[in-house]
Amino acid sequence: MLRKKEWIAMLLAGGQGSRLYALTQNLAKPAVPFGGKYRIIDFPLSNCINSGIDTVGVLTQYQPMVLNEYLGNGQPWDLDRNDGGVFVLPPYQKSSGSDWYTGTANAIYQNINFIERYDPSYVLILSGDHIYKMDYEKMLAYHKEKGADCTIAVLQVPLEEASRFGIMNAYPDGTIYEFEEKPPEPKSNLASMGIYIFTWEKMRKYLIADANDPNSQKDFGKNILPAMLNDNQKMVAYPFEGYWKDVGTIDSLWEANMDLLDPKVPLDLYDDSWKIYSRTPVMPPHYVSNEAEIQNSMITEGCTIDGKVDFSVLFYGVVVEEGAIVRDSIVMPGSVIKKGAVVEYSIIAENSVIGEGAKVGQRPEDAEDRDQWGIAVVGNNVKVGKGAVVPPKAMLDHDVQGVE
Amino acid sequence: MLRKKEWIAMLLAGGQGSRLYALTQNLAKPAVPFGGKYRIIDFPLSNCINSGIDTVGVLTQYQPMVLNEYLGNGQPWDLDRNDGGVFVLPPYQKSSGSDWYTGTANAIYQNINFIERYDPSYVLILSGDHIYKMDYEKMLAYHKEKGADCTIAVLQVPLEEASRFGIMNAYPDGTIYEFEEKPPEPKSNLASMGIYIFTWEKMRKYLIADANDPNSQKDFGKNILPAMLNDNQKMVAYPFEGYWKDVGTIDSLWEANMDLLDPKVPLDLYDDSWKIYSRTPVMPPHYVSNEAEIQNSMITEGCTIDGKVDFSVLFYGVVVEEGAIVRDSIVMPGSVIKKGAVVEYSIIAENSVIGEGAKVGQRPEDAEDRDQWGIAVVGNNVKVGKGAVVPPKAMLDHDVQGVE
Amino acid sequence: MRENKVMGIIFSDMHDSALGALTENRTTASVPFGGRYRLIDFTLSNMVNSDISDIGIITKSNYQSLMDHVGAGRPWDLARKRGGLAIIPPFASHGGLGIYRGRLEALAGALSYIRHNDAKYVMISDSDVIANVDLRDMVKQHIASNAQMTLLYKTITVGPDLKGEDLTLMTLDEETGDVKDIARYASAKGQQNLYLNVLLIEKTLLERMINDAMSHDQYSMVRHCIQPAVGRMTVKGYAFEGYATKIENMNSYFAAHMDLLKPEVRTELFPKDRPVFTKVRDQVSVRYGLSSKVGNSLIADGCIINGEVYNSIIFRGAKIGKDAVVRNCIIMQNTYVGDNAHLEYVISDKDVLIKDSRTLVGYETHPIYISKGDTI
Amino acid sequence: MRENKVMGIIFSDMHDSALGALTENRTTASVPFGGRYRLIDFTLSNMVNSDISDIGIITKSNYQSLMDHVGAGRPWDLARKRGGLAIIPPFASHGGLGIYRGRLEALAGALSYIRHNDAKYVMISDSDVIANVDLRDMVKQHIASNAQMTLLYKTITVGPDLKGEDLTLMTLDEETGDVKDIARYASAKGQQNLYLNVLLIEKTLLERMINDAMSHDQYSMVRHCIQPAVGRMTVKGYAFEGYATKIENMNSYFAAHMDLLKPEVRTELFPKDRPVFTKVRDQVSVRYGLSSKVGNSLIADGCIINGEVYNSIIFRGAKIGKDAVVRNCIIMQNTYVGDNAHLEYVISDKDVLIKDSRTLVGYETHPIYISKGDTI
Repeated sequence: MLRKKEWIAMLLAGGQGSRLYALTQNLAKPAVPFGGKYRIIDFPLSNCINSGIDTVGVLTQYQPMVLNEYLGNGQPWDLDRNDGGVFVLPPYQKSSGSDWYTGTANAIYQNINFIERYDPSYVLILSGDHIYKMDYEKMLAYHKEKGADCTIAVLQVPLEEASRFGIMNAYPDGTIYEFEEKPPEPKSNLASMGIYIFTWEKMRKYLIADANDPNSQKDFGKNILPAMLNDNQKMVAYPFEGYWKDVGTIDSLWEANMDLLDPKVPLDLYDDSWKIYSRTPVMPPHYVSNEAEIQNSMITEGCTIDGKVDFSVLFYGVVVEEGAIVRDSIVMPGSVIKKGAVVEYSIIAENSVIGEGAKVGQRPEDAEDRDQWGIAVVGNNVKVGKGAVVPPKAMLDHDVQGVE
Repeated sequence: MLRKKEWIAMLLAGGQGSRLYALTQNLAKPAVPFGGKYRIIDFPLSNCINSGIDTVGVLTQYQPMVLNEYLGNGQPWDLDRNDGGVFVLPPYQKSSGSDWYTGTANAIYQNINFIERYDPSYVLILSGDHIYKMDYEKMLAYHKEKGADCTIAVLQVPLEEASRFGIMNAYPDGTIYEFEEKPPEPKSNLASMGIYIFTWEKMRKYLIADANDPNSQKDFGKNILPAMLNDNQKMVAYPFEGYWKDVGTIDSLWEANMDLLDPKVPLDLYDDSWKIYSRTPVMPPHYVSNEAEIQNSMITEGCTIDGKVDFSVLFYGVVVEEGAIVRDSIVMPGSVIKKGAVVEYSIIAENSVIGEGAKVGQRPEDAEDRDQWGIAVVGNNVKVGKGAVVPPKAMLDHDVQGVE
Repeated sequence: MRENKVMGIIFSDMHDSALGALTENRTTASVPFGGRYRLIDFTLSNMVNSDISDIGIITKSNYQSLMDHVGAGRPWDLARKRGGLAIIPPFASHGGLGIYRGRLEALAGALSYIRHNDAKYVMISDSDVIANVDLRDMVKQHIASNAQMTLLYKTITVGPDLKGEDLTLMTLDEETGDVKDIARYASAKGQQNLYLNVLLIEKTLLERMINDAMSHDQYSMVRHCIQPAVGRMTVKGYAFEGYATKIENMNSYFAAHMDLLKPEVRTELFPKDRPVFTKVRDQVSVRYGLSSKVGNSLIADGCIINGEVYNSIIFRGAKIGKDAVVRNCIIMQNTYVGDNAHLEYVISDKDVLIKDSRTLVGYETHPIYISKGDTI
Repeated sequence: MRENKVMGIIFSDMHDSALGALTENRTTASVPFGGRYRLIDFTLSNMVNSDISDIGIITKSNYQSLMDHVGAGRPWDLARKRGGLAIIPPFASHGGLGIYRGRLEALAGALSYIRHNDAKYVMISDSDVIANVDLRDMVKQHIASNAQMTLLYKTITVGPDLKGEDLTLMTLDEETGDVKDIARYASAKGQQNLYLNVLLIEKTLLERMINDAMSHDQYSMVRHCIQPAVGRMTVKGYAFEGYATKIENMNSYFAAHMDLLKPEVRTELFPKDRPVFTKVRDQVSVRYGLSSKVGNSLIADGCIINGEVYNSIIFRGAKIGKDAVVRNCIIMQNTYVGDNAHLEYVISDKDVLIKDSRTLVGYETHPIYISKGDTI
């Protein structure tokens, strides 16, 4: 009954994201807030709808409820469709038994039925922890033009950093002849971005073969791609230019937010022709009092600013009281920085309270031991008491008593 | 941010429904088609929206995908809401580990977070395998009027059948003083319909206590309700009058469909003030040719009838070819009864094909051995070959070769 | 951002006067058809099934029933955050008189809607053609042939197919497919290329033409836009080969319904992969009583059939009483036909009540029309 | 089927003439307010937050901007399959002139919409009051007091609160709360009960009154419906104690914005459990540059602030250039204020361009208004 779709996207929302520990205690990594109004998943989802993809499966088994409620009917991303839309796909019991997802390839394999409902010619595989804007339609055109079985988006990285990535070695026409996972001596600087387009018929075959292979780790990068390359399937590298950042660690998440304050960074959120959509509660415009000072920062609806905000990103509904200082930091939705508190080089997660006169984080230049310095993180719903001190690099997931 | 809701509903969509075996091979029981245009779950869902409930959690771990896709954004039931709506809630991994649902109470327990988002005063517990129309709002008014902690909807059954049900023994004012599960000598004829309203605060307490009890089976009927009764919580029986049918077996599913053809059965689907909503594909009106004969039957959009249909319910998109006979049967969406085939006392599931001249099922009066007689069932996507015979009481889940 | 994007414009009421009583309280677009549809469902579904998802419906008056029917566009998946369905009411941009003399003038009122869209092409259509057309093929031909306008037409034989009353016909260059002439003919004969009032045009060209027309007080699409372009621009025809019929008057309305009883017409109009969407009414399956007899008829959901029905189309929620006989009729929504009533060649509009034992017999060329809500 | 169900009717354009330039291309209902809202958002959200989910908006003309704003009603969760939001256009049921002399006459055009709803009560409201009212309390009082009509009012002191220009004021019986008199006064003084043009009435009674009015060529809600009922029926007042202000003219529009800068007003207007919903525009957070200075201002998302802003309300997507100074201003959506510009007491409508180094200085009682799209 359903019309055939040219392509659909499957988004690997991944597991707990343990490197973001305090931020992902109760939610999947793609639901982590980013950039004042967004959550990480808004970027691939908005890219999908802007690229003309109207069906997206989101694969997750870790705390899917927050994602489920965030995505809801898909309306904020215009993915509220009669035929298609956005679906959260957790593992389920079948009459033949039940399984948690055991790898990225296995997660797709377990949802072959979902994919086949739409009878797509191509399937786009995305992951849920990258910040970037990309027209996948151009990548699909490239895939078709090259007659590829699999197209992998690649980014040119500085050669000296290439050993941190999965590197694609390709002929000048784009055809890949070799992968190297974090090679000590990289032969090229084309790093995989974890974005693949597969011709579905081929992909289906390799997914089934992989599922039957007891030695496979059921992983795209480790199993599916090498198997295809081995079989001389046509695999090509699609060069991407522009801003792309993996936000899987505290440092990279902090950096990516700070990048928004840097006019030289090529991630334009103001471009009306490629909007990033999100679901946010409706709040009045933010209020800035006569006592406030704000410089080089982003401030969002529902905030009330009486203190000083400098080089920081404040999400919706944040309160900065009189005399408080927020500097080089990220304050996520609904958190309150009380009078006289100082927040520096920190990430304050949602609905937390930094008590009067408390100190969270520190500038690197003020740190006694630079090796022990790092971004301080205060988790969701955490209360830092009056006058308490949260040192740099802390990962706070519980309340801290005040100091009288 | 969310407004407090007076009440929400949690629908226990249950497991595989193994007694419906061939019909639930690939879908959860609540998704089984019923009455020409509906699926079983349409009844409790429509009751909810007609009773003013706008938030429904559907708890399932068996093949949730079909349910997920069927419910989609909830729009057909007007449950497409910014704040609330219908959610399929499968089990998930938490940072503290992961569990499949181990019982009805455990399923609710695992979703306490979901319920608390809406901060309800009352929670309505429903199950997904009953056909009935009921104004839950009246039951809630009764619950409030009686000052109850838990209200259980009860149906008067003939005393001789009462030993097949969970029986509530209550004082004349409705207060329950005793439960008996399938009592050999029932003291009353008030059978539990599996519909409960709990005052949430109380329910929450008992769910948590039950979760910590290693000897509990995590079941509402076996554990939560007895525990509350033991503690002298106020439990009342709410008497329901009207049509109510458990469709958990092949026979009862067949009967409930046949009931629609009986003008004396008080289940009025034509009542505009209490519509039953469903999601159906859009198809043209059904066509009846000059060769057709139809008597006392229900026929749905998209059907093409060239044969004889008698005392039967045909779902959308069914084809009955010339000379074919469908009698005392249920034919689910998209199935085809080929030329000269005879289908009697049968349930043909979705998208199956009954080949030319094949015979499925038999009238009881024609059966050689009446004890071996029963409704024949042909599962989803099954092909019965030309001239093949499917005997009564068969449960066919695979193709049958034709006979030349 | 989407390459070669096409937006749609639908005129909802270009033929109101021709349809007489059927459009007394509704636009052409919202005239009921085929048991459960409205005329506009075919045009809307064709566009949606052809990946056109930004669609403006131009209305003049009488559009409450149209708005009730299309709502926010949900059944066609046009309830979009960006784009989707838009009703362009008469007061939109010009004077406020709410009347226009022709399609080109009507488009002027939709100019700002058109201008704000990021489409490259505009598909402009009336809403009086019953056909299931894959417009993607027309778009493909338009692009491949570098046409500036492409006109949808069907080759018909005037006489049997259509009565030849005031048709817009096209002459085509057989080799190039270029349109050589297009004009209205009151009395054409033989094989002809009938313009189906569906035009594909580049958006910037359309905008220029609308502006030109406004400056020169011109209003007719065919006379002031297409005819002057023939010979000066690349104007191509796109031939539709499948079943198509125009609803021009009560007789063609009746005939189109009789066509629906042919299986080959239904196959062409309702293919599985290009469904005709319409508003959902959550009706129950049809209930046939013990004494029902039905032959060669289409019956929509929600009906209760206790009598006899032959060669007829019965719309949603109609009730046919015991021993009633309905033959060669179009019975619209919620019509109640009493016991023992006898109807032949009757078109009953919505909510009509035919009392027990009434007899109404028309003739094929003169079906009896009963107005909405009447009691006989 | 829902007991004591209330439906809503909102007049979108009762005050168009009073608002002058602000309503040149829009209805009162769609006048921008408070950085990201339109006037109707307050009335719509009050209804929705009070469990009123079937709402008809009555329009006359100029309603394209209103339709753009409310769309299918999604932001208010009114995009419902049953009920939800309905736009009732001028041509709906009567003659077709599309004009009405008063609220009662306008309701006549909505009569069939009202009649088809299964509500027991109708809440009828204008769209020119800025307030966050829990209307459930008003409904409760209405039912408990067995009133036939209940009128929402606020006790004000004419002079400081309002200028007393042509206000509808009520006299109440202090003991019973019955309305003893209601009338328009051009020059009232001191403490007065101001009718906020929100009326709750039983639906059957309203239908009867509309029919009566149509028969007698009556059109005014207050004069032909409420005044005759006073003394003859149970007409009660419901006192609203919180912040409420009527947008009567450009001065009260300006003053209402200045009120928003007071924290206690914002607390009353934007409580967390009764949010004011509005259309979502997916704007980015506000970007403050290195040289920005802001005091006592409200700034909506999507703005870029590089200059100085004091005592002002800046709507979505506005840009304030380097070294520009904006003081006591209302800067609407997408206004661009150039570098070094200097603005005081300016109301700039949408899409205005203030070039670099321009100076515009008005006075509190005479703010300078700049029309939509103008360049200075």
